[in-house]
Amino acid sequence: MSDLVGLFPYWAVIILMMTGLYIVIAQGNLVKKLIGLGIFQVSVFVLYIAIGVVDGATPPILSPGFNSYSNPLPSVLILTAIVVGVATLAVGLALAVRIRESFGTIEEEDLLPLTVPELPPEPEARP
Amino acid sequence: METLLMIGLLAALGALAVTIAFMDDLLVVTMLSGIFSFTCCAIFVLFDAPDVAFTEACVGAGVSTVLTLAAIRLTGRREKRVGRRASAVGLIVSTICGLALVYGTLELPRFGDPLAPANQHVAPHYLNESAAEIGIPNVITSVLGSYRGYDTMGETVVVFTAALGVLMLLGGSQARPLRRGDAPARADRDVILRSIATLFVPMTLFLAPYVQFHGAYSPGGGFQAGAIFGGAMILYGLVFGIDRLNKLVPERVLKVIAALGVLTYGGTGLVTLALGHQFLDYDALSPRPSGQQIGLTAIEFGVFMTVTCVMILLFQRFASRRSEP
Amino acid sequence: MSPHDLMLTAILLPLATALLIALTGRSPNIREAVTLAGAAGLAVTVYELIAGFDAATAQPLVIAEILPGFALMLRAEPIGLVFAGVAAGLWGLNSLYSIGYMRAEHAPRQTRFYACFALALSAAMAIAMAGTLATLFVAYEVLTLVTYPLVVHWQTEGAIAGARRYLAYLLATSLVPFLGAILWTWIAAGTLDFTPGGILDGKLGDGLLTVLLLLFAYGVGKAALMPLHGWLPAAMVAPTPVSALLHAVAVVKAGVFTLLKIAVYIFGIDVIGRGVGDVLIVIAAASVIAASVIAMTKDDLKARLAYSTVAQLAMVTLAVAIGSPLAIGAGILQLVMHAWGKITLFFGAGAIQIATHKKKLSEISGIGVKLPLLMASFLVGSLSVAGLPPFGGMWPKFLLLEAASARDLYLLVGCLGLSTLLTLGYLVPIFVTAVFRKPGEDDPHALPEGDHGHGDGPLPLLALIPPVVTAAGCVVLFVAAPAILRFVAPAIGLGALP
Amino acid sequence: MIAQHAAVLVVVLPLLCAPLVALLRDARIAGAAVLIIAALDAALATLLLCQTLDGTVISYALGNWAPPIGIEYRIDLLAAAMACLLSYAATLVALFLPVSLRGTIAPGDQPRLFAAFLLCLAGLVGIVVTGDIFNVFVFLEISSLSTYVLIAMGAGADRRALTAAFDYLVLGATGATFFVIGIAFLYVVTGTLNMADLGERMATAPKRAVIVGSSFIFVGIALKAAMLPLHRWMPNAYAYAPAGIGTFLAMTATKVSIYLLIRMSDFVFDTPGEIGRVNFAALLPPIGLAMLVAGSVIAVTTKDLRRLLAYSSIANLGLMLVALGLGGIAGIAAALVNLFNHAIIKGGMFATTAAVLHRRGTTRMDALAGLSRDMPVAFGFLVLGGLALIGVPLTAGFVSKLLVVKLAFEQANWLVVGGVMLTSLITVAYVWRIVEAGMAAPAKTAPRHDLHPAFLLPVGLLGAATIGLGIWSEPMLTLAGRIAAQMIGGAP
Amino acid sequence: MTEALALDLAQLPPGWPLLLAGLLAGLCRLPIAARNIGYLGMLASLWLMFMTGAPAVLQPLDAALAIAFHLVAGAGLMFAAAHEDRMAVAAGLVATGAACAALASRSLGGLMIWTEVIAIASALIVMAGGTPAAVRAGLAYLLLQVLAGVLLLIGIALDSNGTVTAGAFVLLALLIKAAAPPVHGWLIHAYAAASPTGSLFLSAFATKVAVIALARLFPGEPALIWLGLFMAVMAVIPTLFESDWRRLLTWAVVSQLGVMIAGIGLGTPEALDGVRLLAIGHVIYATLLFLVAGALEARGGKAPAGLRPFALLAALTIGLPGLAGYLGKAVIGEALIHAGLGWADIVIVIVGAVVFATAGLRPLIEKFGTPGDDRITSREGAAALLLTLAGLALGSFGGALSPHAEIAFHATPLIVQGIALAVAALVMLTPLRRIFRQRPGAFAALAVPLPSWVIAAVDGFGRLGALLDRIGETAGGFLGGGGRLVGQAAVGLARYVSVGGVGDGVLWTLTVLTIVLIVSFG
Repeated sequence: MSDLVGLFPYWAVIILMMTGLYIVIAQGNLVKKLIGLGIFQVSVFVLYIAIGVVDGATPPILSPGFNSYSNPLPSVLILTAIVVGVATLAVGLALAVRIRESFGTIEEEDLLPLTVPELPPEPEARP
Repeated sequence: METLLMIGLLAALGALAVTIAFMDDLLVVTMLSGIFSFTCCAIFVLFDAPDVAFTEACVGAGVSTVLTLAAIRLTGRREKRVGRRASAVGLIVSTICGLALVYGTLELPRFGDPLAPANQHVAPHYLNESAAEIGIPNVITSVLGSYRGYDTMGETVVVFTAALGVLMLLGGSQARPLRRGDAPARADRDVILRSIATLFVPMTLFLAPYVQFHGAYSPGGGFQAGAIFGGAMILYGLVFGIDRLNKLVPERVLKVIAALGVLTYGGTGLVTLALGHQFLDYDALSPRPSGQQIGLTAIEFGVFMTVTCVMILLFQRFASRRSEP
Repeated sequence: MSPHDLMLTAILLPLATALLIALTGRSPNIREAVTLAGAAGLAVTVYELIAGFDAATAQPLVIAEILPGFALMLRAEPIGLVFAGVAAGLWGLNSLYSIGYMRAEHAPRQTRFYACFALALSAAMAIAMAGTLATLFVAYEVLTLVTYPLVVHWQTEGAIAGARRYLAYLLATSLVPFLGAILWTWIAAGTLDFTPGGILDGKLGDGLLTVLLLLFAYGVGKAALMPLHGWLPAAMVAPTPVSALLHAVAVVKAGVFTLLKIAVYIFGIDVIGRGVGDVLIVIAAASVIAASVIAMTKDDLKARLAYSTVAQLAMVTLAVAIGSPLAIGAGILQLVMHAWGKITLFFGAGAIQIATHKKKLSEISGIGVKLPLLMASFLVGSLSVAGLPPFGGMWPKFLLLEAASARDLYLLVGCLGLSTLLTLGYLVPIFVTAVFRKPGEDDPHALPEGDHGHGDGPLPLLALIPPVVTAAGCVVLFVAAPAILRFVAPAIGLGALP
Repeated sequence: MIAQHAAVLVVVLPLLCAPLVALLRDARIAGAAVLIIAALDAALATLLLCQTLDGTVISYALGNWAPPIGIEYRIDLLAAAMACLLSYAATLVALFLPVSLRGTIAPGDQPRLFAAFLLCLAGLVGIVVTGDIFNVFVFLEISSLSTYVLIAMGAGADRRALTAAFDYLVLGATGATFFVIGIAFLYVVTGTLNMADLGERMATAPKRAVIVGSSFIFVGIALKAAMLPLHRWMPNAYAYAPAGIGTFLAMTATKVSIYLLIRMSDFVFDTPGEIGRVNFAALLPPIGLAMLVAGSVIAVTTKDLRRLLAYSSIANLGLMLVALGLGGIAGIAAALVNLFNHAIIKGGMFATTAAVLHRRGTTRMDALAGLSRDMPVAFGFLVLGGLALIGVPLTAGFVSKLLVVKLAFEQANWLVVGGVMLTSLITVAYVWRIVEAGMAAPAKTAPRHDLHPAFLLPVGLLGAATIGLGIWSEPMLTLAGRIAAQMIGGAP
Repeated sequence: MTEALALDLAQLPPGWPLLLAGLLAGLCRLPIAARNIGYLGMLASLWLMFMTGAPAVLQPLDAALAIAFHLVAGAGLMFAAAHEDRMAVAAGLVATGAACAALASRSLGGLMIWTEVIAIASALIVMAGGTPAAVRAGLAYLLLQVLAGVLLLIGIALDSNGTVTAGAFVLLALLIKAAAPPVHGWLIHAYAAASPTGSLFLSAFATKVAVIALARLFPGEPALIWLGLFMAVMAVIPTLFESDWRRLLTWAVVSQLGVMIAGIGLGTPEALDGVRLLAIGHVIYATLLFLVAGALEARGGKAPAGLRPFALLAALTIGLPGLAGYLGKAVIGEALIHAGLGWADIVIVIVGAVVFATAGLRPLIEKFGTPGDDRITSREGAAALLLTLAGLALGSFGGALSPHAEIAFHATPLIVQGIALAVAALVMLTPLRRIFRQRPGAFAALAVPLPSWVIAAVDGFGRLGALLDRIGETAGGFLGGGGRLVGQAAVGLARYVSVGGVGDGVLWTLTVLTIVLIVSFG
């Protein structure tokens, strides 16, 4: 029983990870893939934070009354990771918009025939 | 009680993820991902990581949902029904991988076990020494700003790169700006929104500097403050129209301030170099504890400037782009 | 000049000539003068090298160390000098002939032609002077690449296809079997330097040595051993002076020269003689007969000469495989004699093409009357290649017979006899058809006597002198052969002449 | 002062100059600025190389916090050499980047593109120089993000650049996240993020977590290094990026991942030739040979010169992995020689292709007709590069191929020997496609002006290096030998 | 042996001026100039050989034979008609020079070299005949001679390694060159196809050098006697039925060679001297006969006026004592009798008589019956006169050349000869001759091997070559096809791994991760 509770967060993280990746693999829409990617990254954040938790400890803000604090390092790393995640999402969405405008679709099946390497290069339609 | 709450929240997360996988209306999916982020904030609070929860709320939930919405406006709401809905192979492979990972985690130290190596090696130094070395109660901010200050600089640059990227992709010669009157502020209909906004925006604008400068003592810091300030501006843009926002904070200014933010951060480092110390060693500014605090405030301010401007810039680029028929 | 300077000049002079040719591309006459001057200079340098050569003082000259143990090192030794002498000697003549030929054919891109020629010679010199198998391989590759532009000169569809096949064969054989064999030797023997008496004795079992020898034999694509000879007929798309260069002066000779050096300085002659070379003897002998026999069926003159070259080269491989000092001596002589004999034939074929624009054997009946001197030299060339006494070609065949009988290989003796007859069978008919048959006698689409199409261009003098000189050379070589043998004897451990 | 802080300046200089360049309005000044910054960076890198040449390891504590606590820059000979490679590549590309962008990118966007270019450089150098494993992730993100954007800027010439960028973004993000997960698993069982510290504590860590962590890290790096099944992004990225950027990526992008493989196996996991249970000797030669064959085979059938060169890069990458797989000091040395030589050769060819693109507007194979007549110098350098790819003696390619094959021979690994040699035949096939395309008679007589002068210096330098290193390969061999000895000699 | 082969330029072989003259004659356009160079060369050669007082390189008999060669060359030069003989004259001179050198050669190697030169020169003479038959005959001649040369070369190579079979090879080679029965056909066709002047040159040295070589190397081989006799008898039969004078003469030459070989077979010094004498005599009268036949043929078969006496004289020299032909046969006959083979001598005498009748008398009657309209040219007359004088000189002074010439002439051979000559003359002069019906090309079948066979044998290999070529192509095609197949499969596989959307990319990544995990755990 303690195993289940002790490791439940990790398993939950793994489930989230696999769902996130599944969305990226299975769904055709590019924006949907980005969201799947977002989920996959958030699951990593939960994993890191789960590692840093200490039973019965307060957040690592030094205050007189307390002496056992949770591990600050994972939080710092995740602060960076969250912003990186958003940055990637922003650039991804911008690309999706541009793809929509030049190819007229953001569905993977429709895009494949248009991006076959054998086609001659076709510059983007000027606005 | 706490474990029950944890299991409940994690289960909620799982459920949300699965529903997102099978919904096809992108608008609904975006909302669900917003909710998904908020549940994460709850979990982070539960896991004694308030700073992270704070950032996840502002940046994770706030900004990315807004950006996704702005993008969907341009790329269309409906996901095509037909097509490889469920990739059988993907399902099988991910389940197998999941099982393998579960098998892999069996030997991990148990959740919350104080004796786990992670908590034994470097973390105690931060908890015990930071008071003497840096002298601010919020250990996360001290680790973020000073011990691993270089990472944070790198991360600010990442934010700046994102802005740069979006500017190049949607700005400059690809701008396709909205002509006058494309998105009129519909003064008649959303009077409720406008009144709340007039109340709400100034409040948040005040909250931002508090979070920024109080970061040393309570959860908060440059990222969170920047996100809040940016959020407020975005709210203003949403409610009172993009043109008003563009006029209030023109793109040229934003670009300069964003660049300045990164330069302030880097500049502090170069200053410490000039004073003969290692890069980003704030003790160069003044003797031990106070030098660190000065350094921290400086870099936090740099981060604040960059994050704010980048958030607003991103929203502006997406919002003020004319959508194709 | 010390031997080292001579060696360096021998390699750098053609390079300089190539550069100068490229520079003076604008005015053809100066360019031609440069080529001839270069050729003359090279001939003198090589002559000095040969004259001044003394085995004791020949020290190696290391230029660069590509990999530890894989160095660019030059060292003069008799077999190399003989090959250098042949190449240098014939370059002048070949250039003279090219001038006549290319101008008669109004060929485009002549500057590139002459420059590549000079580069090819520089590579040939480097091969001749190589002190280690490494340098030899490097120069061998450079030669392949430098001769590619020559083969693809006309840049028509057929030329590009032929050149592609040429390059495919040569690069494939050198990159896989040859490099593999070199590496195997390098690892087995620890060094790649050419040391008299060989470096592989005792390092590998005889079985493995046989496999290594076969790897070398087929690795050196330029020796055109059957069934990997396809590139030689394919290279016939090139202009005739290039075919002359390929088949007589540089490329094929480099191939068989490499085999000779490998046999003498890597394996050691007696190691091969101990039975390691027997498989190769069978292959080489079969190759001689097969190539000669196929040559008979070829109607196109140059294709026939190409297959003749395959046969004659297989004879040198045979000499290597027999593995006795006498046989190696025969191989070296064959290298020299075949160079002079075959170049005469190619000059002849080229001249026929210039004068009568005819390429096929069936078309050239009766043209001898107008080109008596050319056909005379063609006859001399043919008989020398066939190996009839008054001409140099006889020596290698005789020594080979002697070596074969010394090792009681009577079947081989029969083969060699048969090959002489077969060579006559496919070379003399050319002379006979040209001189003794009436025009249009058995040429199905021959034109009546009166108009010969647009008439035959007069054979430019420049295209006539070289064949005659090389034909005379064949006769002179008949007398000079023992001298060459004596010059080479110490290096190959040939005691008293037979 | 500079010498002492060179370690951090080499990253910080381009990092902080990027925002400044982004703010510039005039494209020409921005181009010049990038060149100066890249050159300075190269100087700093060379300085680092000189300092570490005799084997000393520079340890630079950021923020003056001792290693396991703060972030530490550890620069040994490998890191310095890689930094040099990256900065030299950037300088050479910066030489002709402004000219090659003139046609396709609007002048207004160019300063920002240069800024992204600098960030990419800073990111890559950051990865190479750092001694902290999470720092590697941060700088990996910086370089990847800027690379996605740079590739997308190729949309001006060919709209498929956008989908190429998007594919690379999704795959890159997945790869980076795998890397982070790997770090998490390692952190859980060791508690530290400093590489040297990790190396020491790894042995005592519980086996299974290390395995999971190592697998994640290996797959993350493999994706970035475009190993065979995960190489989809590379050909499109190289082919559709603007020509100058393609050149820079070809010379650096996947090389950094190979660096990471070496760094992880020898330093972090402190088990040379193995990351956790991922044994190089068993895994890399087969993958390498598969890449060698697949890359060469598709290269023979591609229609566009840049895609051909991209697939050829995959093949050469395979060769590097094979060398790495052979293991030992000689193996790593051979891999490094391959790495540097290939960067030079492929850089030269991509630069020449950029020049051809600049003049003719397209690099399709059938549009190359008449190249030998109209642009003889460019055609000459292309052929030189091709010969180096085949491994013809007197070129750098020969040295690198010979090292690998000789090592395989000594280890009697016949599969590798046969594989490498036979694929060099396929290489001959696709190189000669270029030559024959160039020699075909042109449909219409294109204007006869050769390389734009801006391309002459980089193409010339790289061509000279291709031949120079082919003949006097001694400096390269000693450098690689020393690095390998230092790596295998074990972490300090 | 290599020294032997090596021609050191210090002391040139005896016939070198002729060689030089031949080469020069070939080059210059005008026939007259060619002839003058020829004369000059001939005289220079004679001068150098005998007059310079240098130690005699040749024994007396060989020297005489050399002189005979020079005389024939001279006759040939005089007889050579207009332009088309230029090739024949040049080649003839070269051949003569080579023959003299061959005689002087001390070693087997030297002999082999010069016989090859003769072979090449003679082949050119034959081909100069101009008709397709001449070309074929010439080519066949060359191939057979080269075959002989090769066998000789092999013999020398084996000999230097002391193997027993060496002698056999050398003997076989020389027999081919001496037109021994199984392979005598080349002589028939060559002489017949050559131009008149050509046949003149050919008759002199083509076979004689081989006979002399046989004499030096294989005296006393019993088999040769039988071979010689068979050859003599077999060759005479066709002469009875042959109408074409020149073909008839070639059969006569073969039979006389038979006699010589028989003499060699005997091997006693006396026999060998007889062989040499017969060789010299045969050179002279055969050339005279060919000259007469040639002159006749040149005028389309109608004999010119002045030719008749020479024709008669030529016929007489075949058998009449005191003339060139008789002396040699007599000495051989003596040697045979001394060796107890009296009957062989009789056979030789009878053969001589038959030859006298068919080669001498019959043509005289048939061809010289109706005198032609024009006279023989002065140069033809001079040539014929030169040869007849030579014949007379040999006949009378021949004895001085060899000690065996005069001693003990047995009566019986003389009587037998008288009877035989009478019978032969009787048959030929009277209508009886119609018994032997004459037709051109009689017994052609006997002249084996035909040129077409020889050429066909060599071209047969051509068919083998065509077969090999086809095999090469099919194998190449097959390999090429296989290669393409493998190439397509590889491209297909590689493309499958490389093409596809982002989803597939991530899928591959996940699969690799799973595999690595499972493998690591395993």
